[in-house]
Amino acid sequence: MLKLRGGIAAIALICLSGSGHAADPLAVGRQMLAEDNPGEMWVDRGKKLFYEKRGPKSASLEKCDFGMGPGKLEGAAAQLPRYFADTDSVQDVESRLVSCMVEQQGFKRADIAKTAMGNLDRMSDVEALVAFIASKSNGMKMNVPLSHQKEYDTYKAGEYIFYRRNGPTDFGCINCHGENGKRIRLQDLPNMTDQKQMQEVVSTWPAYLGTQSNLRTMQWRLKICYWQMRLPDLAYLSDVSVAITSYLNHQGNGAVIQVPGVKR
Amino acid sequence: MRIKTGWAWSVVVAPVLIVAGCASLPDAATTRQIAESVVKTGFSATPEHAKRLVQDRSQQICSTIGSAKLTPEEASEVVKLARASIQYPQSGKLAGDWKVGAKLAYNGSGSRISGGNLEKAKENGALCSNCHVIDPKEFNVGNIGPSLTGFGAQRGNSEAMAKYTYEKIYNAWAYFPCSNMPRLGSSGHLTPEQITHVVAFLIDPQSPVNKK
Amino acid sequence: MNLLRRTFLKLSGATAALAVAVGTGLLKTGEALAATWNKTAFESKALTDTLKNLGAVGAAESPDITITAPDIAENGAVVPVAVTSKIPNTQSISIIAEKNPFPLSSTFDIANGAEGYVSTRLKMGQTSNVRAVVKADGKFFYAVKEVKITIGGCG
Amino acid sequence: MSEPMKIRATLQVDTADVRILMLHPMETGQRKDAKGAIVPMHFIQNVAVAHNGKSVLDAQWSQAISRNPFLGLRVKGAKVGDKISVTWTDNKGDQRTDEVAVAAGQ
Repeated sequence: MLKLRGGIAAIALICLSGSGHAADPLAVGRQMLAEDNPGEMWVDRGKKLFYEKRGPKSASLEKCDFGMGPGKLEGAAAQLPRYFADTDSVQDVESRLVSCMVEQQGFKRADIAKTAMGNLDRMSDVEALVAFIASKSNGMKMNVPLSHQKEYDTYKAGEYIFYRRNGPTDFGCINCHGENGKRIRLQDLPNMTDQKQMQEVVSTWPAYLGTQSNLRTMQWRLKICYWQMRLPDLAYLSDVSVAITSYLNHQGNGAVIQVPGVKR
Repeated sequence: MRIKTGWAWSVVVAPVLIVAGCASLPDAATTRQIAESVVKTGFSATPEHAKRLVQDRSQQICSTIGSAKLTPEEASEVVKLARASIQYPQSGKLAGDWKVGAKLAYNGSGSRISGGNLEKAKENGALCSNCHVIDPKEFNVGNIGPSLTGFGAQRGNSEAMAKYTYEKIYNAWAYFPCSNMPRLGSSGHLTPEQITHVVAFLIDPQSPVNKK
Repeated sequence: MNLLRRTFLKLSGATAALAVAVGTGLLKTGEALAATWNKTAFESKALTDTLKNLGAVGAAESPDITITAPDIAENGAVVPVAVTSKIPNTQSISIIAEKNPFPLSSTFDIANGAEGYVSTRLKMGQTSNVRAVVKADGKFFYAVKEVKITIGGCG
Repeated sequence: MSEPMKIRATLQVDTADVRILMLHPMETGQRKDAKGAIVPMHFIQNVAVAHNGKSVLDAQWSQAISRNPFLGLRVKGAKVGDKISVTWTDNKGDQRTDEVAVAAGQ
């Protein structure tokens, strides 16, 4: 099983780089890294944290409803982001998790925001938890619903923002992610107007990033994209991030989830 | 036959209509309104930095969604705005020092915002190598834009070519409306003087860009 | 099959820690490998000194050593390198990133049925040869492979 | 306080393919933390692998091994259910041991 997964990841990575001539000399390394993914250690840690009584209310996350019912994690992430009546908002896996950490465990939202992205001095609990929760949809197909009006609105807002050009670089997401085989320096850029490549992206986040020596979620990915675009700091769990994630994940519906991914 | 078709339609369409009646994709104007308010509140920014999120007229025109194309009127408006934005260096000299330009071309930093603070850098880089192949021997280069190898060797280094190159870097949309290339001069990312150095780097016969 | 004799270096932090490992019974006395952290080799800065301190001066290039590593590594912080030695009685494999400030990254002592194969990941500051040095039957052999290191993102 | 290793050992014919992931900072002593202070060198110096209690591989590492290190090896003459135990020891004397049983391959 594990061996098979490595193989799939490696093939997918090669496909992702499309017609880029740089694919071949890089392929060996990508496959070697994909076969043994340190991100698995975040999944294990997230599992431990999920069932542990934590926070001021000393509660586990077993009552957290990710859309399939309290504590039901199997396949939940495959259907996120979606609308939740209790928060009257569309939430992705991470914003939903944080709602539960605040409501059920009593953590302070502002404190979570400060530590949600780990660094070389400190591992993040949130990143580990997201890795674990997302991994419970492994092997299942992405199936993000559009039924509530807010889901439609969020999805369309995400699409709009994907194409919205702004800031000193005049960039929107589309300018780096609109054509096949493109790179910034030697960083391959998936073409997110191509459904196959979009599926490859949405089914492999969260991912372990070698450059970060850390597991990262879409929150981090989008934040760094905006940083490179010379725009202000993307607010943690902001509606911008949920909207873009809604757009990407829904576009990627049908992709078989296999997380954590391994990326550069 | 007609009846049968009608019946089949009612079965297939009716549930869709019911759903659509409650919730549906918002139209373009509504989407725009929602998305713009999402953008406004989605970043934590000082008032000064928040200005970067506000689109100018050209950026608005260039944000076509999906496979939508620019109309000829839109394209010419973008070109017109771009042409009007171009300012030339006070010295009047459009080709500066290619060695300075070389450093700028490979410098991908400057002007980024992190934790509310503007990146500390002596000057902004010209960002060229992020997206363009420059020296064919250098492999750490992007390919979003076309290769610049031999740029001057192919085009010469006449005054007219210097002017074209300068304008192209200052505001690429004067020639290619809504292209991926940032309007490096118009946005203030590069100064006119910095651009003259990059021009020299691209067209000077001594520059590695034009050496075999 | 006990190929190597325990010879702990004095004054090494690793030595004390290793003694703990032995003490806890994980490495059973008499079965432990040499396991000496080769301070002088690890702290050598010039490749010639590294080789000298490994005792590998005059090693012969061998086609029986295969280095599996990417031609171009996407990220110098994580460069996967595997070394396979088909030389009979392979006792140890050392992996050297020639242009690193301290070229020796690792030495793997092998015994009791482990194959002449190890796989790990290195930090490499720049494009460089990766050299595998193999000790077999008391003799030294080597192979080299160049790995280019890339820069990604917007620098 | 260290996190468990992730060890996989699968049998292929008569050889166990052993893959070990460890969670460790592998600090080089060059990096500065958020406050600008140098983070002291902190790295795994030794990894000892045993097969049914017998040492099969002893790795000596420098700080140049990547953060969250990986070690792969192959052990001949292994059977399903055999014990593979791994102990790492770092330059501060911290240590961790984890063990798995060899599983059947596909």
